[in-house]
Amino acid sequence: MKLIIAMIQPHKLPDVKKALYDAKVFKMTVTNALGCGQQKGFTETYRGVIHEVNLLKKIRLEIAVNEDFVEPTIEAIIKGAKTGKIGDGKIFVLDLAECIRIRTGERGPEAIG
Amino acid sequence: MKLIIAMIQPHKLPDVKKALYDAKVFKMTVTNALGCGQQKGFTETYRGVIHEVNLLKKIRLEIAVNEDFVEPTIEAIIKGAKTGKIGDGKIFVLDLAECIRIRTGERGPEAIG
Amino acid sequence: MKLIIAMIQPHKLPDVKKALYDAKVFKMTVTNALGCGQQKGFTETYRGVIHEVNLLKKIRLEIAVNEDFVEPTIEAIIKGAKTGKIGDGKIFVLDLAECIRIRTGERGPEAIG
Amino acid sequence: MSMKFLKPSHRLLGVGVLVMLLFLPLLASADDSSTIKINSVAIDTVWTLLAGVLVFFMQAGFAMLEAGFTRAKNACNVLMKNLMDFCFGSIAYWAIGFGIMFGAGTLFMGTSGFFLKDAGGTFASLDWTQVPLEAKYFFQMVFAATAATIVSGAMAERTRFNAYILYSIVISAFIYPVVGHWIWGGGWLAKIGMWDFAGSTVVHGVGGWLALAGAIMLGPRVGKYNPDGSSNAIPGHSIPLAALGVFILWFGWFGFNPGSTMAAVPEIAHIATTTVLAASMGGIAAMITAWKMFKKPDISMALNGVVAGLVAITAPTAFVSAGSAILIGLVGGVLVVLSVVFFDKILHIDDPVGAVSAHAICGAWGTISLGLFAQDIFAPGTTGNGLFFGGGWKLLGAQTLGVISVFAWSMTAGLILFALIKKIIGLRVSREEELRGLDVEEHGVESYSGFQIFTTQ
Amino acid sequence: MSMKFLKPSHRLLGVGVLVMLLFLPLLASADDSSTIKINSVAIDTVWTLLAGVLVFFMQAGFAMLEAGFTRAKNACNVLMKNLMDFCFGSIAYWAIGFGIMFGAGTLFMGTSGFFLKDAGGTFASLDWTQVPLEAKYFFQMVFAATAATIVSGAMAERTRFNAYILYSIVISAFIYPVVGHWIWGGGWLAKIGMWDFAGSTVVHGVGGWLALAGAIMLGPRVGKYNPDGSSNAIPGHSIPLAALGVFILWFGWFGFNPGSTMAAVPEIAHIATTTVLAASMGGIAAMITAWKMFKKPDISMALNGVVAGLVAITAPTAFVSAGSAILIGLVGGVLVVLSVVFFDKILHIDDPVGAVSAHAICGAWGTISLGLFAQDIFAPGTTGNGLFFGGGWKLLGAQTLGVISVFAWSMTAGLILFALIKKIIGLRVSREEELRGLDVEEHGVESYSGFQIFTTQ
Amino acid sequence: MSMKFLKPSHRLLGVGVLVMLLFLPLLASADDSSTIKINSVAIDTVWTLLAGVLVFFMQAGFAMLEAGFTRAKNACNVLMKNLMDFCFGSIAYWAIGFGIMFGAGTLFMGTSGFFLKDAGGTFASLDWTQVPLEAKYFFQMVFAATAATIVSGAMAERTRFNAYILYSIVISAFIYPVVGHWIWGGGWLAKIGMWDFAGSTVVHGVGGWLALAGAIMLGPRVGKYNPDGSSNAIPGHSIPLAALGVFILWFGWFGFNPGSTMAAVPEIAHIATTTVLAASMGGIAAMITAWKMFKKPDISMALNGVVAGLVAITAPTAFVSAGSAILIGLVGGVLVVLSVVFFDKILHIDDPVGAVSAHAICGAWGTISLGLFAQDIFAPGTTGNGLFFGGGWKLLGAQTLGVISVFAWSMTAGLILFALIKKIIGLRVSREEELRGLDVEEHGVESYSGFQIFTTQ
Ligand SMILES: Nc1ncnc2c1ncn2[C@@H]1O[C@H](COP(=O)(O)OP(=O)(O)O)[C@@H](O)[C@H]1O
Ligand SMILES: Nc1ncnc2c1ncn2[C@@H]1O[C@H](COP(=O)(O)OP(=O)(O)O)[C@@H](O)[C@H]1O
Ligand SMILES: Nc1ncnc2c1ncn2[C@@H]1O[C@H](COP(=O)(O)OP(=O)(O)O)[C@@H](O)[C@H]1O
Repeated sequence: MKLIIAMIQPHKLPDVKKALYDAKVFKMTVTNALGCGQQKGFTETYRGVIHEVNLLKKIRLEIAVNEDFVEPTIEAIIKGAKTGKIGDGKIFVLDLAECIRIRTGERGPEAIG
Repeated sequence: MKLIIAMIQPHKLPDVKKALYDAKVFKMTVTNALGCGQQKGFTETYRGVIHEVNLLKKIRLEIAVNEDFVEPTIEAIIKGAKTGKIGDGKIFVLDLAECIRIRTGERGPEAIG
Repeated sequence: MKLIIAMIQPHKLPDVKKALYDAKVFKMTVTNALGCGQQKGFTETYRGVIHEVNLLKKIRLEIAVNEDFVEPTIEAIIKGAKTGKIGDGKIFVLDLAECIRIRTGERGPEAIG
Repeated sequence: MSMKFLKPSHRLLGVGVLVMLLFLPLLASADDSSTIKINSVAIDTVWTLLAGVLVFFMQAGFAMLEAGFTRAKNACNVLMKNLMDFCFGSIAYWAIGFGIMFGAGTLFMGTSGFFLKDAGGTFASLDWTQVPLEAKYFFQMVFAATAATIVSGAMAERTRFNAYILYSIVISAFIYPVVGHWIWGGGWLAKIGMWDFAGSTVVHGVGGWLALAGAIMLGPRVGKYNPDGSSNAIPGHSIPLAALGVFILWFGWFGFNPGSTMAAVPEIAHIATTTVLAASMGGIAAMITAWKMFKKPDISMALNGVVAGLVAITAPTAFVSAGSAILIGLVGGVLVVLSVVFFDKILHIDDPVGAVSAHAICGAWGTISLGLFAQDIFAPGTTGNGLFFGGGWKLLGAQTLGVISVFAWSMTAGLILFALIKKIIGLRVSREEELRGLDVEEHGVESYSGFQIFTTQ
Repeated sequence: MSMKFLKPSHRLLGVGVLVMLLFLPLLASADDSSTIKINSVAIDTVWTLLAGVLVFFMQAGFAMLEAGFTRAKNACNVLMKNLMDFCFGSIAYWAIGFGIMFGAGTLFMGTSGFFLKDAGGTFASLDWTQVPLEAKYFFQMVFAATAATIVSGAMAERTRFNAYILYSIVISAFIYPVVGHWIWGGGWLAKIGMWDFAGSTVVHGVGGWLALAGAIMLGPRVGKYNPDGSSNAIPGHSIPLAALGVFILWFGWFGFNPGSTMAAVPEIAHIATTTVLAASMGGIAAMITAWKMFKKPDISMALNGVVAGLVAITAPTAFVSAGSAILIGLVGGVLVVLSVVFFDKILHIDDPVGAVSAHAICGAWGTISLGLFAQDIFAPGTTGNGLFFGGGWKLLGAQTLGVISVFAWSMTAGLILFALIKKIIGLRVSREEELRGLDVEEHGVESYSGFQIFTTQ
Repeated sequence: MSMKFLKPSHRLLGVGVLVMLLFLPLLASADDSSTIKINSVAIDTVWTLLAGVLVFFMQAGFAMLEAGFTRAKNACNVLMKNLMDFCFGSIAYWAIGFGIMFGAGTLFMGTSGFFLKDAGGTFASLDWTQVPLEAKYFFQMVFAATAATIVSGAMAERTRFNAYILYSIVISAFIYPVVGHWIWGGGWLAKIGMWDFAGSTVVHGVGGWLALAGAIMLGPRVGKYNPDGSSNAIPGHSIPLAALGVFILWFGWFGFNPGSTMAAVPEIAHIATTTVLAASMGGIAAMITAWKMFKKPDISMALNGVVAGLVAITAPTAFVSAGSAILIGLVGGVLVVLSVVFFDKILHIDDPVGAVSAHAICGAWGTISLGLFAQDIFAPGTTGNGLFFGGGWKLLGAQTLGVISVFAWSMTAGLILFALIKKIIGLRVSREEELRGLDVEEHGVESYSGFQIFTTQ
């Protein structure tokens, strides 16, 4: 089992969700984040001061999947999030030692989906 | 050492916290998240349009523990969060390679608690 | 590759960011969190009731780095966040199995920076 | 627009006569006298209506104050209650309440004048002002709505919406007007010489005691009290909204107190002055009390203190000196802090916004203070002097009797009403609904869509 | 301050004379008559200005309502539009609009009186009120600004800022004043006996139909409609702001309707009464309709219902009984809910705040209701009786013709104007800008800096 | 209520006489004359009080504007300061300030009339208006509070709460009233022919210069300036609150300017007109200037521009034409943007809300513009013509001298006062407290409990 963490552009979430659904990945957890990357950030001018916003708003996805879903999930995220421009985001993959469904107490691969 | 990540219903946090305290787990980090799972989501009607909210509000707990605390922690979370209904949540367990207490620079199992 | 997660005091973020920059760590993801630790929390009095706030506002940093950056990153965080007082925070290090840059599809160590 | 109304003066005189009249004053004097009278009525009507409009705006003040002092997950609900109690109240008071309050009837209540039907002399109790009947209705209606809306704050975050609607109608149509009749409609309390200029007791007392009855019947919010009896703070979600609410209330109060003359008399300047001084001192006193007691100058207490000062000065505003007003406000400000702590920590009655303390307790204080501080010179031939100015115990006695009777009536009526509602449709939402929040459960909306809010308390 | 203005009465009489006059009334009568007249003008001026100030404040109401009902990422943009349409509008209406509306000219439009230049008799169409010309301008200008600002809500979240500025100027300077001239400036609709007391059609109709034209030309927001034709909810980001907005609008409406007398006549009490009753019933009716249709009492519909009731009663407010007002508000409240659903689900016209339903549809209803419910007794010699009170079809016909003509004019003018703007500078932001939000893209700011907001919709 | 006050007219005449008088005008004329006078006073009193109430509401406007333009972690603190400076100020001005400002005394300050004690002729400087003394107090008190509250914005996010309370009392009780005496209380500036109709200098100048003194003494917020001298933006946390604040201020300004007649004269219509036009043009000019300079139409600058236009027109509002008002507003709007940039980037004085630019700089411009644009026809026998209308340099000289003297006085008094406070109780919170936010540190509360807010700046 793997835990996939992806940072994407906020306005790409609808597309990523759609791509994941098409890949039969229905479960995920979404958090708000601020990201520092290669992307320069837009500049706000507030009261005449140029305001270089270098912590940009990002969406952080967390998706636990079984091994055979790892690549489809990564591809789906790329499909939904990629524009080819700086700021598209990153995907991190971690080993997941255990997964438990609270409702039933099931453990392991069955608990994921 | 393990890093336990749990997604629970927001209104179960008080109960989970209590169960963790009873299990002598006092430290944790809590974040806001939106979750997609089996739970259908409540429907809002806003201005006559049924609004299927499929990203539901969740609480995300992160708890770093030593090996002998893993099972008690999982059990405490289940105890506090379980209602038997869809939406109760998930627990993920990751291996934790290192842990450092910033204040003292301590590392490893001593730094966790 | 490692994924470094650090919980720090919100008002230390500027200092930590600076220390990380000095250590040539430019990329990171920042989230808001609430933390329970040894720190007691300030007390608010709201309408005459002492209000022990035991979930304190924290900043959660996530930094994916290659092996040779692990120690410099940890040191930079400590440098920026440490005051010696309870509440300074924690650093967790996880193994990172894979990293993908969405824009280019690059994988592994090259994708991190 | 489009030549809709000629001034009555034009109508009476005709334009030709008007021109003549500028040159032939002696001949035109009969018309002059009419016009003078018309002018006088016009000023009074403009004053009464604009004051009423200011009082209307207090609805927004209460809505913001109560929303700000409760949690984000219940904000829509409390706003909706504030909106709807006015909507139902204004119609109920038009149909029934105004007749009960000012219509001819018994010493206990009016029994005529429903739907503003004036069969000649029906509203003799309001003959002292020359404004049109509908101006009287308008001004009195916004007062009734104020009394009704006070209750929502104390019952916030756990009351069922349909139950709330029901009781707010009964309050505007019946419970409040009965008290109004006793004191302002020529009823028995007026007869024994009780005075309440703008409603410390009539409006705030009734609203506040009903709020107490409601809070008792409901019980505290989930998580408010610990098993060991200690009390938890449940902070409001937006102090800026609450502060805006108090500024709006204060603004509206300059209609509430001075407008209660329902006539553009010079005394309105004195009333505005005592009003502002008492409110200011109330805010200061509450802040300092809180600072002493809790080590920090608590803004929510300072805001309550301003309201406390305003409520307290409402009864005596026209009858006391500026100096007395400051004292009255000071006591109100101290009282509200002590009272909030008392109800919360000692009695364990959960009143999220402090409505009982600000309105009932300080309303009682204000009504009684009139018996202490009144001075004949400010409105000769009305209250006479209070205890501190040599008037003896008589006035104070009447005031106290008034406070007690209104307390008894409101509590009794309130407890019966809430008990009935509890029996028939249920008063309180379920624990689950309460934890999730009334916005989603009762109205299917979120107050702050898209915002990240911890809704764990 | 600093002895700036003596009262005209002092000027005329001199202080010495004034004192004398208290003792020698007969001799002083000529002066008395002048002073009476001065007093009368003073009351009317104070009333008209203060009512205008209340109407001005409705700008804040619209700004809060529209900001609250849209997403956080577009809040600054909609606020900025509300602010700027007033800024440009007040100047454009001063320079051009007022002349077109009330200046002497043809039955179609005024052609004189620009920059408030009065060449004597230029503004004869406003001679029925005795207040100074600039008081007339002030009161009419805030009305023009209301018509202009209604449009911003329907076009929110996707319109380019410079395009918005441009069309708001044209509306205030030309499109609105032409209709105003027809009905209030002695134009052809006034001549055929159409009545619109405070502007259900003149203000809300024009604003509402232009909003419809704009929403059609723009098309729906990204993500509003699914490929299968079903519609998504895009919830507003702050219901408390929206609720505050409606309370402010309601507050301001007590200047809008009663103030339209532009004279302190006793009828203002009746107007205030019908206004409040219709608004309350509108809120109740909309809430109950929504409750029946969607199973929950939707606050956004209740808020729209209050506005609907207010818009509907605006035309007939002075001419109908309190009971009729309640009925008119009731129909308005039901109508607004059905209309919102109809435009959204059937016609797929995306109107984020429901401006078309509340202003155009309920404005039309209100104007027509005058032809049904008007009663001669309330303003003798004006409307006469409507259909339901034995007045026959004549008035109803004139009202209906008025509604249709204004619809035709506003839609035509609006569609042409928006088409031109689309061609020349572009009407809508890009999809990318829309997704990121207009605050960052058009203004380079965030509305809620530091807050965590999901901006994914 | 309950027959509290009979109209003076009734009192004088008695109801029987009143009826008679309709038939026997000639005999009743003596009474008529009294009633005419009573009506006249009544209109003036209603106008003055309601205008004062509008000005009072500006407190809410300042509170919202300042809260919106600062960070969430300091919102309660700035609200609390706005609330408390009014509470203390209204009492201090009653006890001391009003006497210093309008009491008989020297050319420098009044030395009598404390606690509103009128020993006959004490307040001769205000005899030009016939409203009751307490109406004068009420109207002047809300002005004093405005001057005091301006300061809080410039000193926001870093000033100790108790220090703030202290200096706000001194401002209301002494620093402001002295200037008021010079210009409105018959002091030396009035004597040399300086005019300031509603307080561009008296109120906004004093407030603005004190704000400057405070900002200088405090130094910039942590993180405002980089080591290389460049400046960081510290965006406000809620632009909707700030926008609401400006709408409220604008609304209140229609009491501020027209109300300064303290009499219901027809000129109030002209004053309202110049006020609205200057404000609108100020907003437009600031937006366009910002658009040119920073590429985007910045909403915070547009909001400041409206305030700038209002501040600028405050002095000349009654003395200039509508066209001149537009020019005055335009210059104000440009000036405020340049001034904000100048103070921030060149002088490195950190003024979070732009108070110095909007109030001091535009106040100075407005006062001087009166010397340029005044025209005798608008208020014959007062200012005479300004430079541009053939009046020569005299008026301009007096105006300029006024601006300079008030600058010198306010800066000197301010710097001394703040230095003293710094010495005795400390002016600024610690770096740590500033980073954590004043809400938690000074008041022990959060403004937005439950909301996720990044508090890292
Ligand atoms: N090494 C990293 N550690 C943590 N988060 C990262 C890292 N690299 C990128 N991110 C996250 O991904 C987001 C997108 O980064 P981006 O600038 O698109 O990266 P790249 O330029 O490598 O494509 C960043 O804003 C940040 O939130
Ligand atoms: N595979 C997963 N990956 C990431 N998060 C998940 C996953 N499964 C569940 N979650 C999180 O847990 C929450 C609870 O899911 P729930 O619907 O209760 O799951 P289940 O039906 O399996 O009990 C979800 O809202 C989501 O936040
Ligand atoms: N074992 C843990 N698991 C998860 N989060 C932790 C843990 N220990 C500490 N934290 C996080 O780190 C923050 C700082 O904790 P702190 O009280 O400074 O720890 P310590 O006392 O060990 O230095 C906490 O508020 C919490 O967010």
